[in-house]
Amino acid sequence: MSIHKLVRTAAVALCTAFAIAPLVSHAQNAKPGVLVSGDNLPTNIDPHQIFDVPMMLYSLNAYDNLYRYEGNPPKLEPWLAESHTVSTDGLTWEFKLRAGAKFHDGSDITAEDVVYSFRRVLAVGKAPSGAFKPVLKSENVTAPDKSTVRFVLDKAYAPFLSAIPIVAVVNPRLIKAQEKGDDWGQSWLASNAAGSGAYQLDPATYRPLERVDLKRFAGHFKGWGDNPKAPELVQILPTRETSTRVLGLLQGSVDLTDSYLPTDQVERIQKTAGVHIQKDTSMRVFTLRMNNKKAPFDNINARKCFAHAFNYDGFIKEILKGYAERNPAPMPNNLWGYPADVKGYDYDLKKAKEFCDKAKAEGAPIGRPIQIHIQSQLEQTNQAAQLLQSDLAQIGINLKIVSDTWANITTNTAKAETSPDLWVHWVSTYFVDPENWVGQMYDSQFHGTWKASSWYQNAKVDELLRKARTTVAQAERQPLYEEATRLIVADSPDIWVYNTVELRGVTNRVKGFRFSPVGSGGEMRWIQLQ
Amino acid sequence: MTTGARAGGTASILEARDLEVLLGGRQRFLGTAVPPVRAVAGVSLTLAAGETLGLVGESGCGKTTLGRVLLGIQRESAGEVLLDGRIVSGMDRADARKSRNAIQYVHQDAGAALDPWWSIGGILDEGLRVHGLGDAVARHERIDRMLGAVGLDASFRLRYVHELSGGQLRRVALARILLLEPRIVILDEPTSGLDLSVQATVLRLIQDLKARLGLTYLLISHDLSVVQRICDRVAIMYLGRIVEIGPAAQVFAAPRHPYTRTLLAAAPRLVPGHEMPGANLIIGDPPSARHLPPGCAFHPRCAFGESKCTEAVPRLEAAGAVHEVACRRWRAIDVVPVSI
Amino acid sequence: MLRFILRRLLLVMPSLLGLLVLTFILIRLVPADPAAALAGENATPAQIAEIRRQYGLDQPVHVQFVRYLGQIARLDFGESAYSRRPIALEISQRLPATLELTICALLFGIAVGIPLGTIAALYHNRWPDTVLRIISVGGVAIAAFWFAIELQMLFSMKLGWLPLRGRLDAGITPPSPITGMLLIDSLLTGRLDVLRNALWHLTLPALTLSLGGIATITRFTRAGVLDTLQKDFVTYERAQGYPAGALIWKFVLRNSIVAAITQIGLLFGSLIAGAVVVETIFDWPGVGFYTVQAILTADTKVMLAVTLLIGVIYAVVNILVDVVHGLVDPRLREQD
Amino acid sequence: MSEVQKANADEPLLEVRNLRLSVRTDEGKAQILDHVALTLPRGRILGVVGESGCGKSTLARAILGIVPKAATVESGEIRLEGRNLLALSDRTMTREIRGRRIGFIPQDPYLALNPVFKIGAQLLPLLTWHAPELKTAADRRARLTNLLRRVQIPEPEAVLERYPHQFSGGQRQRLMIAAALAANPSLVIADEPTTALDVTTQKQILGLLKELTVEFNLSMLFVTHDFGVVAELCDEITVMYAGQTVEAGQTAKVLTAPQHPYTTALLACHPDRSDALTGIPGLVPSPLQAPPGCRFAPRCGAVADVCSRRSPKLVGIAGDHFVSCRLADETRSATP
Amino acid sequence: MLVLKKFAKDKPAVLGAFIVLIVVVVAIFAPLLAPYPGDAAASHLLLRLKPPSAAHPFGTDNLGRDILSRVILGSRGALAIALLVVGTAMLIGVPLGLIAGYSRGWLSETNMRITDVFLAVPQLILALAIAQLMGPSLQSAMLALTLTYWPFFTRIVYAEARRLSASLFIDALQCIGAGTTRILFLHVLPNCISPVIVRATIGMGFTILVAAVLGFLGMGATPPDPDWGLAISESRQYLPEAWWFSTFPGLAIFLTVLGFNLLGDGLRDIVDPRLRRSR
Repeated sequence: MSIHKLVRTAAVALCTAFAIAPLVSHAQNAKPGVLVSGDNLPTNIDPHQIFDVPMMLYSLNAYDNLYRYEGNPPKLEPWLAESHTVSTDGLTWEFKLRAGAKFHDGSDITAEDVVYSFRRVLAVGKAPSGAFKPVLKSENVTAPDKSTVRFVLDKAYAPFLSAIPIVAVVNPRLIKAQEKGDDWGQSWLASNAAGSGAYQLDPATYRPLERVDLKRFAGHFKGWGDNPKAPELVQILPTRETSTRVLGLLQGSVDLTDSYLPTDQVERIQKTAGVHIQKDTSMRVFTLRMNNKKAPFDNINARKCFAHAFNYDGFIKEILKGYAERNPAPMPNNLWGYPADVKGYDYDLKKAKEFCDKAKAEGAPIGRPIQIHIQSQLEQTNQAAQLLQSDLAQIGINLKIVSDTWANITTNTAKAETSPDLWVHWVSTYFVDPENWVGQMYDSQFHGTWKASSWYQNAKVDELLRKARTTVAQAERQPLYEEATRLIVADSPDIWVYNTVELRGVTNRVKGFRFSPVGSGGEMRWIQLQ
Repeated sequence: MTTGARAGGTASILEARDLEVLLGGRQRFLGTAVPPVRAVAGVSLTLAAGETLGLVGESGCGKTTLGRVLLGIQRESAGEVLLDGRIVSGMDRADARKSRNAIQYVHQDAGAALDPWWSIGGILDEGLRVHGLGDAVARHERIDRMLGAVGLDASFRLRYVHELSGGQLRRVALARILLLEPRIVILDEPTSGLDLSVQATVLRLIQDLKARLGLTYLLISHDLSVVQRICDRVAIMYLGRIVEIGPAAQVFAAPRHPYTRTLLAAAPRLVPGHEMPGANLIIGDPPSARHLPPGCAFHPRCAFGESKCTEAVPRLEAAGAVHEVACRRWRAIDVVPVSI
Repeated sequence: MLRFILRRLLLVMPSLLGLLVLTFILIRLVPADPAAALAGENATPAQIAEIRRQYGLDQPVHVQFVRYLGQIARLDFGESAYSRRPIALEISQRLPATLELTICALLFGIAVGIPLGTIAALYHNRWPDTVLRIISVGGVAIAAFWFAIELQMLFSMKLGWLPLRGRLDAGITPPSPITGMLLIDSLLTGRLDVLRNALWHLTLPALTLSLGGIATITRFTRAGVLDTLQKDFVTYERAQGYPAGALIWKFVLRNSIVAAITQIGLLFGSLIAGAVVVETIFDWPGVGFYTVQAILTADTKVMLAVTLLIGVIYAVVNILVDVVHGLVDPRLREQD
Repeated sequence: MSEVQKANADEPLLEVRNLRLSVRTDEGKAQILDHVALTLPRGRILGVVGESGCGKSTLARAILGIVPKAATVESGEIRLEGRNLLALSDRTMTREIRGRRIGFIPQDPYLALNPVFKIGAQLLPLLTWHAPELKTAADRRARLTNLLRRVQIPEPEAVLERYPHQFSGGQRQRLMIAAALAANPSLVIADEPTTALDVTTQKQILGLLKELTVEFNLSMLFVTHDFGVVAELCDEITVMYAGQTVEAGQTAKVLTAPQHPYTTALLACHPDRSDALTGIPGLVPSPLQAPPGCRFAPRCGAVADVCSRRSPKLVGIAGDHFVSCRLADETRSATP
Repeated sequence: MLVLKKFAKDKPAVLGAFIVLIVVVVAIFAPLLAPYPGDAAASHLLLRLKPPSAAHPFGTDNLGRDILSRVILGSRGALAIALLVVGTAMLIGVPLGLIAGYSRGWLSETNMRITDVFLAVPQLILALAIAQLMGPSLQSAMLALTLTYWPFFTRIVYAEARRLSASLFIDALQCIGAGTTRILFLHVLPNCISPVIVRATIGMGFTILVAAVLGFLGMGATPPDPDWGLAISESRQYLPEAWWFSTFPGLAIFLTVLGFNLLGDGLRDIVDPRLRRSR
């Protein structure tokens, strides 16, 4: 049989098959008026259910708050509210609403709507309610008149005002129409919007964790006079892999990366024309948590040993290429309440060895394999763990790295026994108050939450923190936090590494980018597209 | 029940009474029901000690099934099997087989009936082990002797199935069975697939062994030449029934049943230029056992068939001293002597 | 035929139920507490307990299972614990993307694999066969995730010819979904720009995904053709003067494919599994990507739904394979 | 009849001379055919007889030009109607000889029909290729249905739409016969066409073949191992042993008075002939290590020294009876 | 022997055997062969992401470790996982298959339905789910792979045992009265061992591959194990600059799996019963 003919036929078939793949050249696709952001999205888009960095980015654009943080270091600025008053006992807070603000559906924003929003947060009872639940009852949020919202706290709570921006004001008329039973419209709002923000969601294009399209809301109360070149459409298209995200930026298909760019990618961006790095000091402390209730970390010398075994400079200089600031305490060094005199621990394996020997002498089981849990999706947690591991190996400590997920870890930190020996994470800014850091991390009343997962217990610290929480004046609170921080650092419950310098890749057509540690600069209304 | 045709006067050692076998048949889930096939329908026969009974028929006539029922590996649906006058039927497979150790069976395809992973020595030894016969030394000796008896030698012990020729495999298969000292051997197409020259030696061996070991054979075959050559009696099967049974010489010389006549006429014989009478006796293809015609199963192909043939299944009736035939018209059909 | 399909469907049910039990047991054992995750970062233990109660997570496992079965009977898979959207909706939005990817990969695999396998068989034991065998074995041996990364590195990062991720460029608005498969929708709506862009995005993922398929199909076609070539009817057809072309590409291939169809069916299942990796790497918004997210976040309902979905796809594909078998091989058709 | 044809009327239709064929195997070269010769006069049926492995089927395939890839025809001539088939390309064989001049009836009708094609789809293309005189599909259909009717297949029109498995063995063999005759060949090669059939069916098929040879003015090469069938059907016989022709002549003569010791011994093994059932001692030699000289010598009762030294030639004794044995040589030389 | 001769003629299979041999030798002597055996766990921040050079033929990774050494050291883990997983899966799957294949009725049916359930879920997804359930680690990955791989053996052995139990030689054994245990273990088992060996060989490669995928998705090996899949996962951040970081571990996976698959493929041809039976 004619083999050649067969081969020819097959070759033709092959070529046809390959021809399906169109090898056309890649066109740049920067569209006028469209801003494409590579930031991450929250798992759903109900701002009263989720409260994390991706949600901040979304809700800052789609919703408004009474007050809002602007600038760096962040300052609390009136937003939907014009002003507020607080009673001297710190229990009664009244906010005066600005006139003329409207929701996307054109209805006016009233004090009743704000009351509904706060009550909804409390009723839903999820992450955003955390700051309010201990001090605020639903019925104590009221609207004495159309433009006044009154809160009566159960007890004095100084960080109350700092926490106000957590709550997005939602449109009750839209939500109530979609309620299922007593779910407060949670299912509906999880993939829809009922806000008043500068940008309006197009629900048809929404895909959880994949895509959000936001159209400019011309009727926003702030008006657009200050920024005529604001993007008409903001698309948020998260990309899982950093290198992919950066490449998108380099190719022009993405205008902004997220703000947690690994330093290895920074050089790449800097080398490329048409894009640049936006570099901002943030308030985000990289922390290795130790489980103070589990041996050997119930022993202070063991903890100190570990604190001395981490190569802070090496990590910051070599791995982060210097794009971070050493932060030897749990508080970000650019926040009030940070004790300027605190020195922290340095990398010194000799000292580490000494402390280690001391701990051993006191009976701490230093020799047992110790597990450090990292977040599998976050490479830096892995690098830090590996670095610590290789240094500890030199002083005879066996550290095992366990790849884990956020969901797992935060479940396991509910109990001391199941909390990991060590784990790695950042403590980000949710509200700009020391309470966000030392308060929730080291007050023993928060044991069982992931933030307090070092299970640290010091009666003196508890007392200082509780006092600071109920004192209203910042001037009085500052020394309390400084003192508490000093005590905490002396006990070395955790290993604090650095305060983040956030690095975001930006195309040159993006101007006027405003960074704030809260939301990591996700507020798009300030951006001018060239 | 018929008396069962016996070879003159000799004691019967194996007897089948009204055996019936239904094969397959099941109600498939949501599917059409598959009716069972009547592979053997009311067969009675006896096997006299020391005789060779040939069981002849075309493929699918039920002759192999009948053999396996007699062996006890296939359970009968009805009827009885008697070994030495004792009823050995109606039990489950394992017991039936155990009670009929005196019967052994040689498969048609000897090569496929031997485990390819085992050496010939191992295969032969295994039968003895299963039956717990003798210690290692004794077994070894017996195997060597048996290999000699079937015309092989001790060197075959170490060889494997794939190294042996078709004729040698038949010998090994026979050796394996004979080691178990059966009295009755069922030979299923013992020479099918063998070349003429090999077939001759195997047939010779079969005859020799019978004489030497005092065996009784049930020989299943479709090859009339072979059956005529080595069988004492012959039973002709058609679609699950025995249609004619009698001494080989009589059946071959003066077949009574139209089917027997057809068969004999159709078989090619080594007579140059010989034209058999009665080629015109055959009509159509053999029907399947799934769709049995009513009455005499052969009537649609029978040149002598008439409408009455469809009314009842004819029973075996005596057509001579030890010759029986199941045809209601056998007397009417002109007996044409078939010359060979 | 209809009856045949119906019977196969019913026979599949026990397996699917077993699958449900298996996955449900497995997932119930996951230590991560969905309630804690749902409650969010600042939740107190009391809040978590409340959520647990609210979602029925405090009930005994068998009660939860029975309740879940009831829901599934109504095709209600519940809400994803995270996105709070109906899982059925989420899956229905993602399934077309996965199907588009896997079907393209499968078609590509068939288009390449069958000719290659036939050639290998025709050149049995000669160099083209040897080379094709090494290539086809190599196709199975390549880690898809690695190959994808290397492809990305070469074609997207270095050469910039092909896009790195996703189904469409940012800024291109897809036509509103009809089938959900961009290639088809764009054709139906006449959006050639979308078609081009979608094809261009599909190239790397489909190529990566088809790799194992090409190898498998090549291998089984080769085996099938070799087997068929030894059949008596091929000798007969040659002896009766069937021209070589018709003989191989019509008469032999049709028989050989009977054997390959089962493999193609199985392959479809493994392609869907492979899509998990490929979709993760290429940010392909399909079911595989969704599955990984669900696993990483311990979203149990989604995991159950996805596992069930894949089980159903498996079953359907198997039934389809039987049907196609029947169409190709008339002997099987009548066994019903 | 044209002049040329008339002139050739006495010439045998098929003549094979000195055919040598070997096959490459893993263990070396196997000489499957060694100096095979045969002659088939027009209008006659020639039986090629021998035990398994004697090369009779290979001979049939060599004539059709469909030997396996590993086989090489080393020398010889195959003349069909004056053309040397060995000199023709495969393409020419396909276009002009196989199916057109030579029809083929295979051994096992169960396996020789392609199971996945309808009878019509398998057989009608044969007429498209090999009966160009039939211009339309209707003509071809008519020819085929007529043939089917002739071979006694009921409802020939409906048969074309049925699949092979829907026929009984005898009917299938009738189909094969019809296919072999479809393009009006002059030669039909039948390779053990009745081995797989029951005796009653065999009888019918043999009868049919005999009738058709006369009716269609055919010559037939009938390969078989069954002397009984040869006795019944064939006019001439050629006996083969271990790849060599050992004896040839008119059937009656050869069967009644065989001249070669092998033929004699083999016939003596037939249960119809032999009382002693002696068999032939020894085994057929392996084609890998064929004994020198006469291949039957190691098993021959009349062996002499010369047998293992010299290959005997096929010589004619008494008219058209040919034998390849030293004894025949001696007889001839003894009677000058 | 004919079989060996056949094998020697099969060039791809010989190539496969050669690769497997090399991988096994490398795995056994890994600490001796690796230029920097300490780089299994150590990190050298000053040597981060250096391209291939004389000192580091495969370059260095994100923590300055020698990739060649880690590729060599990684062979141990890969082989160990594969051996353990395939071995255990065989121990579970083969007896189940034998029982299901030879017995009839509910025992066989239940057995095969359970097997079908396991087979109906893609291995990778089930393994991911199990790995998540157990907490991501090498141990859970191995357990997950074993739990998902045994049905393959059950299926094969089942099919073979079914085929064999219908075969003449088993029938012949029943005819001479051999017991079920004898038939099952002395006749059925040896006769279905060839496809099992083939499957096990290919399974070795397949397991290495799936283990790498699990490592890549963060559900398998944990840092600082010199795991190939993990290395590729870690490398993604540094692409395309540090191309060597992903390329060499990937090649190691590819070659190893290729070796096992070629070997298995070659064995498949050899143990093909049609070939074995032909004389």
